Amino acid sequence: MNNNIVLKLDQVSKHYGGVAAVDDVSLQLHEGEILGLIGPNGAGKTTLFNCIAGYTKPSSGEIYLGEKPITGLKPHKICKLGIGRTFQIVQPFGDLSVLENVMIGAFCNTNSMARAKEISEEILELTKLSHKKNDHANSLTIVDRKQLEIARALATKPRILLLDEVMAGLNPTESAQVSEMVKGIRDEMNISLLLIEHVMSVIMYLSDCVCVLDHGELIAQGCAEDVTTDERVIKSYLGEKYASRNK
Amino acid sequence: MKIKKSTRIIILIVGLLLLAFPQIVQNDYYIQTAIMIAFFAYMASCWNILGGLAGQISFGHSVYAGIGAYTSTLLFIYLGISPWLGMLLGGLLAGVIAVLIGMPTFRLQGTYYTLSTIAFLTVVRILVLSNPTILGLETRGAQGMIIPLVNGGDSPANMQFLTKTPIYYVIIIMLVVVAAITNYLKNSKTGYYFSAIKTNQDAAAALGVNVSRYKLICAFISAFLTALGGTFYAQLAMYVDPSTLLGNEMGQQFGIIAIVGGRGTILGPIIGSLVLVPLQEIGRALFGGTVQGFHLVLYGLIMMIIVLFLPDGLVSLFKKLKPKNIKKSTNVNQLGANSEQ
Amino acid sequence: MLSQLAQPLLSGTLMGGVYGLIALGLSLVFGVMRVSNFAHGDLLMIAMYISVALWEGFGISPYVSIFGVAIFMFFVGVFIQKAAITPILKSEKERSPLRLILFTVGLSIFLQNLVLMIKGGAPVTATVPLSTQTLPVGDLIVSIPRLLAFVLSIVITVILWFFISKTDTGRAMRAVSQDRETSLLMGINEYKTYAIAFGIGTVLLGLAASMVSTFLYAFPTMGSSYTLRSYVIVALGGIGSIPGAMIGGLVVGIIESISAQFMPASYSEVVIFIIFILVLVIKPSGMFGKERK
Amino acid sequence: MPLEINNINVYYDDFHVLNDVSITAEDGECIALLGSNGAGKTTLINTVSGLNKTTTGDIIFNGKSVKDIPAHEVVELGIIQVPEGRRLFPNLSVRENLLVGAYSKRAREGREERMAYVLDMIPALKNKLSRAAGSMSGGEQQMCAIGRGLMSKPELLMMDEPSLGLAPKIVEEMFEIIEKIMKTGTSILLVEQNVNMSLEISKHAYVLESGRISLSGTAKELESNPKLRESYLGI
Repeated sequence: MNNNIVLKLDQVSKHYGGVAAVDDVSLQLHEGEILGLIGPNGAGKTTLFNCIAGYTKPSSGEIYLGEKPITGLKPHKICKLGIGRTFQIVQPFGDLSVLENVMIGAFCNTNSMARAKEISEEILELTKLSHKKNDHANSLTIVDRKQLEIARALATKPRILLLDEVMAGLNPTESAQVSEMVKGIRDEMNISLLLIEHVMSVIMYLSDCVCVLDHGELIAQGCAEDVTTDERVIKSYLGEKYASRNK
Repeated sequence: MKIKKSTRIIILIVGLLLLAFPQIVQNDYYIQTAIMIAFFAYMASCWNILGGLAGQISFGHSVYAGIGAYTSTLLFIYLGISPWLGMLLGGLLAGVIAVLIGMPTFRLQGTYYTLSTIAFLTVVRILVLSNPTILGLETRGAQGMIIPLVNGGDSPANMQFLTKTPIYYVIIIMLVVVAAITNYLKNSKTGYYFSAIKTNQDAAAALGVNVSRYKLICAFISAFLTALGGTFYAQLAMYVDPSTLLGNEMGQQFGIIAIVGGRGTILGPIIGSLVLVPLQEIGRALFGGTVQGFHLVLYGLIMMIIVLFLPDGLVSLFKKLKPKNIKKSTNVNQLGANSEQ
Repeated sequence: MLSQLAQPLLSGTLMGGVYGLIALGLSLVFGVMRVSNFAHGDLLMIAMYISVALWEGFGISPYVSIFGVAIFMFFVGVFIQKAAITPILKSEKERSPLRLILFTVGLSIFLQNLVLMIKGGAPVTATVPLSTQTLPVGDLIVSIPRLLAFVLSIVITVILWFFISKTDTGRAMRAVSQDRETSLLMGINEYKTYAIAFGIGTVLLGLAASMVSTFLYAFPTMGSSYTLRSYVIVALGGIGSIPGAMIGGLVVGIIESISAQFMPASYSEVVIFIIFILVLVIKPSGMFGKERK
Repeated sequence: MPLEINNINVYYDDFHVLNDVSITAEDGECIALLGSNGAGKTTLINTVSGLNKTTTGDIIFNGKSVKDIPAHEVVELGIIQVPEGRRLFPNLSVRENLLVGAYSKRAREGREERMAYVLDMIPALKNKLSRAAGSMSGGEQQMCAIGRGLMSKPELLMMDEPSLGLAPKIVEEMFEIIEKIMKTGTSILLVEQNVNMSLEISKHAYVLESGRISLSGTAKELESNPKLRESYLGI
């Protein structure tokens, strides 16, 4: 990790009606960093992802990719600029094979079938899906689907990858397997990652830095150990009294 | 994409049979029936590019057939432009109109999109039906236009033929071309993008797919090809009128044939046409033209049954057989490998 | 000028009330189940043919057969729901409108051409003694069967509104339309509610058909324009809203009637299409109502 | 023993959500079901409610197996769920939401008296009966959701994250109501993130981790068990 900021959120808010789903959030992602985004259900994590990836326009604030403001751009534009994302509920393109699914991502940078195939095969090698490349995407197991979803996003050659709960639905062995893969992605491809995760052990293992959202607000930020002992964080997770009693 | 040897041989045999067909049967009635089957297979294939590959369901697609037929016919009557050229111009016009109408309506999904296709067809039909002229050119409203004969109808340069056989070859070539285009699309970036859009537009956009742009590209291709079919139909009948080419019936049939056969596949529309179009002939044979609507009653019924029980169309019957074959062949390979050891 | 517009305004209002009633059934089905019914107008057409056949064959006036037709249509609706729509809904994990669109388009084509095959394409109507009666009101002429149809439409709408807002079944229908999973948790039988909603939708068509069959012509292909009109009205008034459907119906009826002063009568569908596009531009939320849940 | 869950396994497609889970609840007591997000708590109560199906084991309520009963009929047995995120019918008024709560046959008769009783339990709803449920604050909505659940004359009330997104003061108010409900003899299955409050009012507690019961015991035992905090925060 070095000090180049690749993604910067500047006082981003998103209101639905009168309710703030994301409230004045500022954060920075450095080159090569894995930044964990945690918080109780309904804290606004996915909404924040949607703001970054262009699926919803922030009510206020600016988002910068490097120096370039990208607030309010369309999702496909943002992808082309180098931000990949996965969705909470994975949905492979069922008409197509695993390889073809990944090729859709690869077409982001090339029009050539052969080149797209080449890129995709490399990515599948990296994500350990090579042996399943000709399988029907709908026939995959859940863990393979999750890896396919990541592989697809990687094929767009992102500088930043947003992972939305990739471990949800995986057993501990599978989730360890995917964690290794995510680490590998950062180390080998030099991609910065922002990940939403519920499984704490994964966050602890993977992230260099953690941000905690509660009620749309950024309530804590720092290294994993610091954040989990932060009183406000414990409060938001476990309730008021527990925090004070176990000080 | 590599085509397997066995597939190539089948294609070759089917191709030769298709070429030889008029020589073998030498019967105008059968050739005419074959022309109609090929025509509807062609139109359903055009529909399939938008409805099957990209998942945008239109039941007003005949509007583009009408635009193609009227354009080539008007160009022929007023400027003497051969329908061979006119059909391309009609196709371009239809494509442009499809893009213009697609811009607002593609924002709709599902019900209201399909509704908008039916509504647009209805509006164009009414405008043509109730106006004797369009842009100052005489179109004769409901009466329709008879395409004037050149040299007594023997003028291949003007897409006029005395016998059925050349017409048969024209539509077979068109069908082969649209099947090839579908095959190309299915194996190209564009086709992959269509498939992604069909499954999940949000996920597609996350991978850099410009969803609205590719929908419009798809609409353009589909409308362009449909319009060529419209000109063909006009030259076949030597007559253009709003109630056939711009009728609801046509608009529905293209979709039904593709859906019954199997959406999103190359063979689906062809199988659908082979099964459904002969029903028209059976109806004619049974009732001698005194009863209207017979074949469409069956079309509607078959479509309901297919949607209920075989949502991927008749083609899926063949596909269900396939995995077994694959398993068998791997078994054979394993055996072979073992014996080599 | 004003007096010139008074007559079309009046006729448009009368017709608009009936449009509202017809759209109401669709709104209910679309609102509760998110089911697209492209055969809506065709079911209206079927009911009109039955009314006319009862008058011509047995001399039973549509005003007498109305309840019989309505009850028959209820069973038609429940049958379609149970035989086709419920199995399709149950077979899909993620509900997408696609198969229902295709199924009901198939149904629409089937019904249209069945009637065409049996009765031919010529328009039919039930010319009862009341059909030609008029009532002069000042300078204006009020057609009595149209007035009756309007009044009944309003009365039925009020009754339906009462049913939906005050009864347990009505509340259950609204609950299902807002959150079907939670409705289950409250003990509401989802598919039974759907069947009732679809049944009521077709009952409304039966009632409307009986009333209009004395002054409108029925013909096999009339359905699609009523389907389109109903969807436009639903988009205008808000999916599932009862007063919305009635107001939307009146708006469309009046626009159609007034524009008929400046255009050939055959242009009515062009007018609906223009309203469709306008609604799309002005009130897109009406058409982007979530179909997936 | 009113509720007995024996070795149930639940899958979403090929994802094994619940792995051999067993839980028992006594009459009129509160069971706390703890665990971090995604551990399978909601799946568990949805399975009892009949929304998910278990492939093995059984769920016995008052001596009767409920595992094959469709969701809308489970309510008739006296099992009701107050779902996560309130899930009120937003366009229905508070009164109508309460009436829908009493839709089941077991609760339909005498529901006006029942409503008076519920309003007594949750006085905060009294002057909001005609408000559209969707227009109320989160706290008010939660009260309404509990009221809606009570309308069905529950013998077992399952609450999924009732404190989620609520201000501390309202959370306390709500827990007071839960205690009141318990005193009437209704058993409660409480799914919570608010560990402390839940342990305070419940007798027994279970901790779910990745679909398995990782800890169980009396509330007292668990309260002092450091492993509990670990399973939440991963430290």
